[in-house]
Amino acid sequence: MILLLVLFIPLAAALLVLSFRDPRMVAGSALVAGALEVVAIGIAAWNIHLKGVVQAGRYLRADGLTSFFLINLGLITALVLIYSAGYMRHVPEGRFSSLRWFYALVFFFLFTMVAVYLSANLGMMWICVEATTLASALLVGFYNTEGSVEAGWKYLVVCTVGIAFALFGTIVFYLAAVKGGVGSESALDWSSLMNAASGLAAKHDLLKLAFVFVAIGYGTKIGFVPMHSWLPDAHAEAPSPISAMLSAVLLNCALYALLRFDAIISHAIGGWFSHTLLLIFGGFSVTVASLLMIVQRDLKRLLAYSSIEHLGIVAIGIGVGGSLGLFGALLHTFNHSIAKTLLFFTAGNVRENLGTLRMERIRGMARSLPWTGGALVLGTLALAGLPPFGLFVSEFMIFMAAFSATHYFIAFLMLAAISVVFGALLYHFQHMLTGEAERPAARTGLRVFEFATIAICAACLLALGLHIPAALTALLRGALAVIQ
Amino acid sequence: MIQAFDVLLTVLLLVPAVVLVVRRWPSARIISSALLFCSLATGLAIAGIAFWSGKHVSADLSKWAPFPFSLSLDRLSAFFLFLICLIGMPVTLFSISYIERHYAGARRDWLWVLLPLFVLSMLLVVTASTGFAFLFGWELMTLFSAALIMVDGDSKERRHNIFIYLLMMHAGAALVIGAFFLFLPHAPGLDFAQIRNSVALLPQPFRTAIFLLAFVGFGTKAGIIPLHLWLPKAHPIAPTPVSALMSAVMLKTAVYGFVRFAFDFLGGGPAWWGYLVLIFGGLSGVLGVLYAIAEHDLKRLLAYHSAENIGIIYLALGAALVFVANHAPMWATLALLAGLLHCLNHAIFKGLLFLGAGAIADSTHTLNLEELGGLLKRMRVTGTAFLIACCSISGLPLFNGFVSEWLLFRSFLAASGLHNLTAATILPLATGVLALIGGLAAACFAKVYGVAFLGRPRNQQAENAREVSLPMRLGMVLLAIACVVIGVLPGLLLRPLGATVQEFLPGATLPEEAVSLATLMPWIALSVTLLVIAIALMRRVKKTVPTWACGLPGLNARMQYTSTAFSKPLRKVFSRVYKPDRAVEVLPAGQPFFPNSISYRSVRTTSFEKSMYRPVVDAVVATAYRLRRLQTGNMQVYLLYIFVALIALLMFMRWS
Amino acid sequence: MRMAIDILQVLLLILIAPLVRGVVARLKARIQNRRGASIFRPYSDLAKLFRKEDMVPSTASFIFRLAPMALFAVTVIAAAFFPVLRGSALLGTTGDFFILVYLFALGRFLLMLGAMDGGSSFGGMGASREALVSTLAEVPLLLALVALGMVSHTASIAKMVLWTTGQDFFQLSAVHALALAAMVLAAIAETGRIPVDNPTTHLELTMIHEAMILEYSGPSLALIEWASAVKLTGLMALLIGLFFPWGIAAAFSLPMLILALVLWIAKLGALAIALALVECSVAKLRMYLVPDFLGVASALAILAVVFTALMR
Amino acid sequence: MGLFETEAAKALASSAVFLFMTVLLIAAAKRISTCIVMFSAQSVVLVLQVLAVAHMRHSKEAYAVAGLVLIVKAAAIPYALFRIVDALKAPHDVSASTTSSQSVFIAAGLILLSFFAVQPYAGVLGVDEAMLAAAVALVLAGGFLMVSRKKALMQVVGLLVLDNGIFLAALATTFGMPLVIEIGVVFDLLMGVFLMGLFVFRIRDTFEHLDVSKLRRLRG
Repeated sequence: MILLLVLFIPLAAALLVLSFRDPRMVAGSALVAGALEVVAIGIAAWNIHLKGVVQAGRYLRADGLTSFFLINLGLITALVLIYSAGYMRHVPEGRFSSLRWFYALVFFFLFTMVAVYLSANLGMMWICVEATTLASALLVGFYNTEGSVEAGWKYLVVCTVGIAFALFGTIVFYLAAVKGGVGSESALDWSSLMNAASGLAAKHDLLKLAFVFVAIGYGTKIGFVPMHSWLPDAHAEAPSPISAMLSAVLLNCALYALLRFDAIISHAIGGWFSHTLLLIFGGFSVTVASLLMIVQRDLKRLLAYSSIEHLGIVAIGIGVGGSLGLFGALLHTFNHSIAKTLLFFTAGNVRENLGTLRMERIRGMARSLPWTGGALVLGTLALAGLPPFGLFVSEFMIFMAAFSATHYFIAFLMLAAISVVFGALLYHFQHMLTGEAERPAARTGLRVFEFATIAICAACLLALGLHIPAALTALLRGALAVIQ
Repeated sequence: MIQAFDVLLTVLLLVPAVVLVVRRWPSARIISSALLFCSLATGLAIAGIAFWSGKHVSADLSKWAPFPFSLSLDRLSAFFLFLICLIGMPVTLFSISYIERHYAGARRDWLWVLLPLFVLSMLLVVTASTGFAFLFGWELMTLFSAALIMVDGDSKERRHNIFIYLLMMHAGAALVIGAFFLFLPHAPGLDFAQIRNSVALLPQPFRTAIFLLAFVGFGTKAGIIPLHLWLPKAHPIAPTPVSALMSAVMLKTAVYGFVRFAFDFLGGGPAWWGYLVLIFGGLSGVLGVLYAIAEHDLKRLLAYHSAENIGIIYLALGAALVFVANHAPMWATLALLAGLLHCLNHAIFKGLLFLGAGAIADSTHTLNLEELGGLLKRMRVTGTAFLIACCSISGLPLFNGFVSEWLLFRSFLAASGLHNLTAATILPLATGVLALIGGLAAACFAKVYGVAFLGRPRNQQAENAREVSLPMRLGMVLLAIACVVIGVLPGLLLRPLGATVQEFLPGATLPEEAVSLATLMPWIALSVTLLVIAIALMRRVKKTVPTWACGLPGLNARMQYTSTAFSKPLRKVFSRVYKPDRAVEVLPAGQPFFPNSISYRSVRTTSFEKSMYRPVVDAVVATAYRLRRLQTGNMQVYLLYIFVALIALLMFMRWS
Repeated sequence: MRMAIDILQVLLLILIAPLVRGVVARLKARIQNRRGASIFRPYSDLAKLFRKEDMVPSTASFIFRLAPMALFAVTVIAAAFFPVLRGSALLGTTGDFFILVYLFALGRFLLMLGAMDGGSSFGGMGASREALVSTLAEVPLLLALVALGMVSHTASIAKMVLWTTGQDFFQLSAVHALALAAMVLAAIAETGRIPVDNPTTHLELTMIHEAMILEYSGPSLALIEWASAVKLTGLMALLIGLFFPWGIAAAFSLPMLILALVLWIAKLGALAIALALVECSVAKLRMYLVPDFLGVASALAILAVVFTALMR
Repeated sequence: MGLFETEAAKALASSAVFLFMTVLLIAAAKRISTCIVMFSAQSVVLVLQVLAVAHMRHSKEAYAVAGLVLIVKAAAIPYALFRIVDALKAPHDVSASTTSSQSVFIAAGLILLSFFAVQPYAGVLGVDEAMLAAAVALVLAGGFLMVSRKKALMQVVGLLVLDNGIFLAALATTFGMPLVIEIGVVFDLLMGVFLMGLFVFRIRDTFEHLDVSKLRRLRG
């Protein structure tokens, strides 16, 4: 029941906001709906915590893993909605790009992502992941400028093609399951597959084939190199709150899908194959992204590449395996999503106050925009994986896992990449913060919405760096229990 | 005592809060500095007790942290904690008035916020007893020091220097992280105890890898040449108390880390480790002092001397490693004793020198030696303290620098007793290197003191220089006293230091020779003083006359020997090292007689930045640009990438 | 009683030092067919200077007057390291040659400062040249001593002397020859004699030590002169002790002590003659040839060390 | 198994040929409209195959799927595409980066390749090799179209062909996925085509051309 609520509140909200014309009504109703959704997610998570698994019909199921990702989603969405209330004031008036359409699409987007998390059926999950692309494509192209249209088009086509392979992979998977003696009705149902996993060992070549396609497919959406090409464009051209959503939730969403498959494969034929694949992708992503960060010129593109790098780290965390590795990986997704939200919001402020995101034209922010600049510094330090911020802890865990599992090459590659990333971030941000500002900022202060959201993010990062609350640990343990 | 320890930590955390909260009060900074001073005093007391009594203190904060996070004081940590607090207190005193006089508003507040945090981070590093705690403190130390540098101001050059500093520190930290984690496959966790217990299982390649990582990683922080690149860039641009802390204390945390790894964790290794450390120690010792001699900016000169002294310390550590490899723990003890003691000594006199530089800048607004002169008559206390520091860093007897260098000399000489021919040849020869370093250092500081404090003032500001305020003088005097006390009564430290070494080096014993100096030094000091006093009493009254100018009148300051001139002979002799690029410019050009102006310029062209670092950085950036071209912007190419990736994976699947 | 003898040794060194200078000067004069001054001339010079008043440049600080006193004091302490009559010295038994060398360094350092305190260009010039020479001279001196220390397995000067006494002259290894050569060269540089420096010149192009003390007059000058004389004699004593100690009083008895004294004075005289001969037959080196001169010394010293290690 | 079943099976096996033909024709085509027609023809063939399967296995779901595909892929989408082509009032050529003869050869090569690719599996899975090959061939051909045709609409067509391939793969190997999934997939496809159409218009409005290879503002 609660799951239905969680699932359909966004849909209802989408339709609701479409029915309004007055921007204040739109924003207000959006905030209310967001609040409701968060509450619903909270209740759902609590139920899951009590019951372990919550089922609704054949196609909706929520377990520990779901609740972890759901909470992440809820948190970020709430922040995004609050921020947007302040940020989305002057929007273009066009087909599908007006304020109400913005919120409507955001809620559709939210709906599809919730659906991904709740769908018990792998086929269903694929449909929802594809749907997320469709729902967000219009948001990417929201501003209708050359850049955004181009980015939206690329995003749409590249991801659809990539995801198509995931469908093929799912089919092969289904085939393997059917051949493996699972009833064709439940042959795509995740938990029954988990139970039958050990029986599928015989079909290992099919499973491998399936995983290759799935990895390519969902990997495209996660932004693994070399399928990442859509990601910088989309992140850079979307409105800042949407960039935050893309980077902080959408990637996790695809990652979630991949995790589900990885879990089954690992149970069926042992983790070696899938984890090696993840390590390969992770290694590529970390290396290429870190190097490309050096030569970026646009702030949001830089952040986009850093997302690629961090998802690569997560992939490595999953790849090296072990409960510590997985724990670290999940924690890292959480930390990363918060840090990225913070930074994309900050980027939003930068664009608003300086009218540009070209980094060579941003100077002297420390003086002209002290608060935004401060937020930028915090976010950068966090992204670079320095204490006392959360990402230091999760990276530390992943390193521990990697070394304990004697994956020395990948570990040292990661160390090197992290140093390069630090150099790149330091180089760009130092130049943006110091020096003489070209033009005076529109506003030096922060609006209450902006300040609130950014402050929350910063507080979370700091807190997570100093101490992992028991609740989060329990949540993560629950998630691990599901996939291990 | 444990409570005291917790109190210390909390107070240090408290100070910034106080500053931030009550910074509107006029008395806020007094309160915060007082708090800082008291907490440091507590730390000194705790460390002192733990160091002399050998009583271990530990505080487990794991319940607050995401990882096992505990601090503990064994004798080694206690020694370094003692060092931090010993330097920290005078520096705090100095800062009270220095910061007041030189900074205002937000900057001043920031300094008072960051200073305690910086101290706290260093304190974490030396007391940490888990890998996480250590690395936590290690990274914070870099961050806070960099922040403190940034507070001082902003310019293109400063930006560049800070960038290099942070980048190198981070790279070094990455190596240290690697060194820690390489223990993991064999150790259950990164608790120091666990590491120690697991080391027995560690295969040799791992030991070597860990050692090399630790050597380079900590070496970057310690600033051994050629990893010193950041040192002369970061130290001069920091606020003086901060440069004092960085050069005097922060570098030592790196030495601490290296000692922990090389001796406490790994328990020494093959002899070539020792020779490696020895070679790089000698290299940075000699090159450091040679570069220093060519410098005329006081702070940069001092920065190069940090590289030199770190070189001496690494000579000692290298010798110790060689001794351990040759199963001579007693002599290893002697060498380690020298190394550790030199850490403390260098901390004291280098801190004093930087504070002195601060005092000079405070009253003359310049650090360029060529513009100073005759300061001793105008700043007697500062001058005297600075003189003591100069004698100490030149390793002259009666001052602390000599004690550690003497110990090192003796351990080198002792190597002649080893059976291994290589060790018995190389270590005694190292005395030559150490002697050269000592001689050059003496020459350099004769130059510094002679040009800055003696003779005539070279410009108006030096002419009007006045003695600095009481707290600043107090800070310097405390350190000067420390120099003399250790120099005259080394016995105070030798035995507890011996015990310290025994704690982590199996079979270590303190050779009796080490103590002979302790018995002799007081007598020498006493008799020298008595003699000087006696002669002074016999002296006739003095008569003040103008300086002899070969009978001609009008001898002025421009006729004095400049710093450049003083160092010229040495620069000429060692021109191989400097590869100087000289240019003499005569104006008006063309006619050799009666020129209006003759300007002479000579710059050192050898630089590791050009020959070592540039190529690497360029290579990385070039790769980045090459990769950038793959992101063509053509979507069809992107699709192609996906198909290629798919096919590649399918092949991988087939053939795996 | 033994204490008394040790103190006597120190006094002997300090008091005889000016005489050695006088003797060398006289010998040089004779070799150059001059009559030369009385060998006791240095004493009267010192007396005269001590009676004069102390002229201090107006720019100078207290360093200017402190330096000579400290220099003299340090040199006197250093003199307590050299065994003369018997195989022990006041400080030379517990104290080792590292302390000795660095005591000299301390004195020199202070003198350099004193020189620069005058505020004239001569002082700086002298100090800078002195810095060069002394830096380069310290290395061979120390290495040579290290080599001997390695042979005799001790660092204490007195013990080294005793060890050598125990050896048969013809049994002494090549190490001693090499070390001797190195030490002689280094000692020449240390004491500022020809061919490194010329104590009698006042030509600014060539002078090193003299340039440093150009500002000094009266008692200060006297102290400096006396100190350098003591240093010269002390180093001679060191050479004697380390390389030709035979005859030094092994047991503690009056006749042996007297014999030792006589022999020592004879050896000292021999060294003085050798020094005079060298100074008359060699031309002073250009300053930038001094590094080569000392480079040779260092090479010899390094060889000495290596041989010692090899021949254990 | 009854008479009709065998007939159906034969039909199923032989029908692959028609698919290969459509592929080659699409490759050869110079005008977008031809490609669209070919695509709908292809979809019709798929429908027939589904019907055959449905007949063989007597499954109601399969009939439903057939109907769905017929409506959406064979009718709705081509119709929509035609509307777009007309509405765009842009030149109708596919503006290929390869000449049509080259394209045909490449397509043929891809078909051969797909035969080689499926050989090891066909036996194991006990499915008809030709059909599986056809599926893979469609996927590859779709990819080929998307990479080699510069017109935005051709990207859509390529995607559709690729999707047909995947659909066929499902059909060939597992006689179709559960109905719900098929519905969802087809719905996604419909939405996707709709959005792409939307973007095609936006591209036309913002860039005054439809050449995706010229959309290169965002790079690096």
